[in-house]
Amino acid sequence: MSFLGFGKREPTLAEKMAAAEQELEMITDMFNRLTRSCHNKCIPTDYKEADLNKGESVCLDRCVSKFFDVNIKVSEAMQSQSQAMRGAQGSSGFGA
Amino acid sequence: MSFLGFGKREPTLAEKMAAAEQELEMITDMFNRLTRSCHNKCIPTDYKEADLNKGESVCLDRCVSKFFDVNIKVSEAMQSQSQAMRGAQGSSGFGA
Amino acid sequence: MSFLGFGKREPTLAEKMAAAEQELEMITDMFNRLTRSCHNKCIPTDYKEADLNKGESVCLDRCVSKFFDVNIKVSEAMQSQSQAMRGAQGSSGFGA
Amino acid sequence: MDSLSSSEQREFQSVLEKRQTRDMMQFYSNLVQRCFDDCINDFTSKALSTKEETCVSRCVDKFIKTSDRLGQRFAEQNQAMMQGGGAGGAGAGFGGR
Amino acid sequence: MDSLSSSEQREFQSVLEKRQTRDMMQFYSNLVQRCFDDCINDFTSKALSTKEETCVSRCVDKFIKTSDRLGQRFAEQNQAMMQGGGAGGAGAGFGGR
Amino acid sequence: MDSLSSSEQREFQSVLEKRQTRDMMQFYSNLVQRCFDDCINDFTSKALSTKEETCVSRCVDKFIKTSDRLGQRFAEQNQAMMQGGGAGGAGAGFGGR
Repeated sequence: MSFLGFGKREPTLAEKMAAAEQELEMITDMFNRLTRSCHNKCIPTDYKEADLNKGESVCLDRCVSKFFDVNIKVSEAMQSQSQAMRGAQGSSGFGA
Repeated sequence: MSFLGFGKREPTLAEKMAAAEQELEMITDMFNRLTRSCHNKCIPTDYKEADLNKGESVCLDRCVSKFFDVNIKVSEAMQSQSQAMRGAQGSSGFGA
Repeated sequence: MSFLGFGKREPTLAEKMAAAEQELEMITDMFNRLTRSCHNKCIPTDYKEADLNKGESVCLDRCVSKFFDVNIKVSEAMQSQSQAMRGAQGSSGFGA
Repeated sequence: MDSLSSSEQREFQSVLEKRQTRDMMQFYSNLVQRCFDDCINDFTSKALSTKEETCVSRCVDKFIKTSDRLGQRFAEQNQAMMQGGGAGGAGAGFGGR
Repeated sequence: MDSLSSSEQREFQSVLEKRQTRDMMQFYSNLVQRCFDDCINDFTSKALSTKEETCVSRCVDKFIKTSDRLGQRFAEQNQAMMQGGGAGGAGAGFGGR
Repeated sequence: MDSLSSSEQREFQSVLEKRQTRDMMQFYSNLVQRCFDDCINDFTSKALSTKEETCVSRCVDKFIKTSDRLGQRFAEQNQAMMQGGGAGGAGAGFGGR
């Protein structure tokens, strides 16, 4: 990034793209974690067959549903604690 | 990165370096995963001695060999499915 | 980054910030690993209560202390081997 | 994202493509590690046995089918959350503007 | 860090803020995964049972308290190492110039 | 990589050096975590016992030797794949142009 004042446009784009990229990274990370967890819980490691059987399929579907439910519950719990945490962190930031 | 058209040179370098860096990151990641897996499979956790004994050494060598074999088999399996996956993903990309 | 010679200022800042950011990344990573390890060793997974009891609290404190002790021991061991490793790696770097 | 100029869209598209490549590489590496860890436990030889080859082949197929199914359900759940006007997608409660 | 100009400090502050956001997101994801892995093991239904909801609620509280306590002890230990003139902080023996 | 100018080579060298530093830091962190997880399981005191110190010392030596041996075999296998004209190195089937 340049400090020589090429205009307002670059920071705006950088901010927009950084936010969108961070959102995408969060969702990708969440999907990867969900995949690891649900694979561990629903798929046996002996691999007797190459296809998903009915029990594994239903387990995977319910696993995703419950993962989202836990996501919501955690989100709600952190929302209620969020102000306190940010307040605590704010005072330890680097000064100007 | 600059949008003001400093010339073809910068994008070319960026593309070359991005590809090389991504290749390097893939290989590093693969080596780290191999290390974790083979350490888990070949090295007991009681650490009776500081050196690798004969059995551990041979196990590690064979572990690397088999890891590469699995790598090839996965590579071949994904090559055959790769067109279908890219087709499915292509239609959900962001529009121009 | 620009190749057109906008001055010494940009590389200097980039180097400073890269070093500081890398230091911060190392500390964050170390804290995350410590959290995972100490959580695994000190907190049972049945969650009979929402608060930390006395035993869990003391375990966590000692866990942090021992994690730092291991950190120091590893640091010392690597210092003594560091020259040999860098020498071995140096000869395999990309040529000019 | 509708207020981006054409050059901005081009750069964002490039970021997305890099990310898709990176995600495919990570999927590939996860697949290799998962199937190696689950199928390979015998080191009395340095080549894969027939039993190991069969296991890896099934593991690869099953992992891809598992990931596809999870991806579909994940997208459905994400969409339902966004439409429901609740906390938003999996990460929308946190993050950018 | 004291030799930075005001524009350099502004950019470094921006890097720090991005990092703090990323760290909070990672904390959040770690928390979700930890409580899901520990509390959810029954897939005979697609909604959380009361027992699972209680477990997740306690898990969240305990995880946050655990992380707070570890953070405090970590900071104390880091500080003690820096003041002791030894190997420096957790990472000070490596990195930087 | 042979078609890079001298300034391009300098920048690529800088990227490589950052990466090597990052890789050494990651190796170090992996080593700390591995030896901590395997050797430290008793929290009735806050200082390391002699038994724990011995275990960590051996663990560090063994981890480094293990990583060296794996690195050598990994390089040999990578090289053999490239020379064999097959799928290429561990990642050459994916990525790049």
